[in-house]
Amino acid sequence: MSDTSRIELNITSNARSLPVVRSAVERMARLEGFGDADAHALVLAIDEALANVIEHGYGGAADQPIGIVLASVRSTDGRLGIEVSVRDQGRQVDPDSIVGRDLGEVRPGGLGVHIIRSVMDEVEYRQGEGGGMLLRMVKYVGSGGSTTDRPTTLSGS
Amino acid sequence: MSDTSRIELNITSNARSLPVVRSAVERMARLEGFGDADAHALVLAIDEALANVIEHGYGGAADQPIGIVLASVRSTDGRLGIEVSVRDQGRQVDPDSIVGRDLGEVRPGGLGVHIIRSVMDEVEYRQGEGGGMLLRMVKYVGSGGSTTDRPTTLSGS
Amino acid sequence: MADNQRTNNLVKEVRRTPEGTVVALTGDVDLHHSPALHAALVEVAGERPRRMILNLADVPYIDSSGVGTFVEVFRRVSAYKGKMVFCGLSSRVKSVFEITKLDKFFIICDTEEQALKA
Amino acid sequence: MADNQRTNNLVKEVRRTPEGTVVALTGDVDLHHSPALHAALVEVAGERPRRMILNLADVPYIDSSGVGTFVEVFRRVSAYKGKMVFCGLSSRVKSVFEITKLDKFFIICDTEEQALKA
Ligand SMILES: Nc1ncnc2c1ncn2[C@@H]1O[C@H](COP(=O)(O)OP(=O)(O)O)[C@@H](O)[C@H]1O
Ligand SMILES: Nc1ncnc2c1ncn2[C@@H]1O[C@H](COP(=O)(O)OP(=O)(O)O)[C@@H](O)[C@H]1O
Repeated sequence: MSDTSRIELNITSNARSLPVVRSAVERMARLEGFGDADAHALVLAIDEALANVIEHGYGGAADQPIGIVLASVRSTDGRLGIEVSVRDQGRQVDPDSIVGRDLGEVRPGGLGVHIIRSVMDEVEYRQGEGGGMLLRMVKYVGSGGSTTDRPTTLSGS
Repeated sequence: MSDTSRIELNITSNARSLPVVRSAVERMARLEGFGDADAHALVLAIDEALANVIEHGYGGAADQPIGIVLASVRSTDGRLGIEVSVRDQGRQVDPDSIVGRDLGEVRPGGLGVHIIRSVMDEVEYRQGEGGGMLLRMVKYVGSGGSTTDRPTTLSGS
Repeated sequence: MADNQRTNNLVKEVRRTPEGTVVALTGDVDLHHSPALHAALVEVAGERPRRMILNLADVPYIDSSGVGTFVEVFRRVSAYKGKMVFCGLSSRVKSVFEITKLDKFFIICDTEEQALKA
Repeated sequence: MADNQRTNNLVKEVRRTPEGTVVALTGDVDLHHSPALHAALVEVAGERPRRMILNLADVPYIDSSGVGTFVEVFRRVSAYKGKMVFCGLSSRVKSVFEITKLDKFFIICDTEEQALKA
């Protein structure tokens, strides 16, 4: 599977759409050559990103647009990867304010961003040009991964 | 799952994208309450429609746009269903020329349209306004279905 | 009604034993289902079982809203000195516990039998 | 190379016996894979086995390009008076044979053992 592929999904900000996106992402990851751990990690990160758009970008409103683009890419050292962009028209926030938290204490909240930053190789939040937020992230095959224990780059929130 | 949902997928006319669409469609069908036979039939019909766009609409070119919209609907008698539209920017043909064929003889070809018309409850081809073809089709839960033997409405080609 | 339906879809079984209450879940524990899951688990926690055992053998997927729900319920169960024990995690679900470092806080067993003695 | 890879991915095993040649396929037989499948089956048909047995036990999905491929190969096999026999169809795959009415033309068995005697 060497030629590149690109798929765009446009959903509304309804949590009911998430399983459909997960299925599409998982299948694409498999076709691109991702193994179990990498495919699961990618699916999880995208799901968390969408949940955050629904909850924080749109305050729970279920009928707002979210655009997801999945594209196969290659790392500079030749590894296969998938680049994901998630675009919303919701609340604009300072990208630097989107941080996970230290996990020294057991409490809910702040886990989504922690997960995204833990499993993805590149994560970049930006304000969208026509409003809303734009999240761009990349995962490469056999990198990072869900069970590694590398130090996170998060500041506590 | 009573509220309606809507998902849009934009792919290029590359057969490699088909499994991703199939996975998304199957998951959505399940969430909408489709059983095995109905979900399989819907997936098959959409896959055939996309294959036809790739082969006939675009003559095999792999980089052209195809838009797929999936929306939950209800029949007049209250059954759940999924409406699908498939839009391309390819060759425009007379909608009446898109027919399957009688299956009295074993030969390849002409099976895709036969399948689509057999398993879907509504099938309508139109020329798109900005060019290309537009296929609109609907499948309801527990109707038609892949193993029924109802007479087809096809004229031989 | 809609909520009830979601709960019923998610909680496959609640079984009360002297060692604790086993709650068997089914389906994806995601943003869509976590609110109903929270309500169901708070109800069980209200009965103050010695152990609250969550059997995830039939849970293919979980996200941060799911583990967040578990954390919140864990605080309630800990408050009355109960134990919260997990079993039946697939490697996929386990990895989410690991990424969020909750595998360090929760008791995780392979089987329900082990969980009832944990 | 790309084609070879696709063939290898799709054809799991080719086993020649006196009763016929068993070709075990794996993966989705769709528009993407049918050309490679056609090439592989034409090669086997060229050896003129008494029976060409297609084991689809590991084929989760098939579309009209797949059944069209089988039809085309069937004509070749019939031309030298060989038999083409299918086995291991899931109900999903079987339903595609039914919709296209090919279940009436092809010999379909449950198991490979039955197919070798069909
Ligand atoms: N798409 C987004 N739009 C606006 N704010 C966001 C977005 N995603 C995350 N955030 C901010 O980052 C914080 C951390 O998010 P997260 O780690 O998912 O935890 P939680 O959702 O439990 O608060 C959120 O509380 C929110 O303030
Ligand atoms: N999207 C499309 N655009 C243009 N022509 C089409 C399209 N879909 C189907 N057709 C026409 O309908 C015929 C029957 O299609 P089908 O039943 O899928 O069989 P096959 O693809 O094997 O020819 C095609 O040969 C083609 O002429």
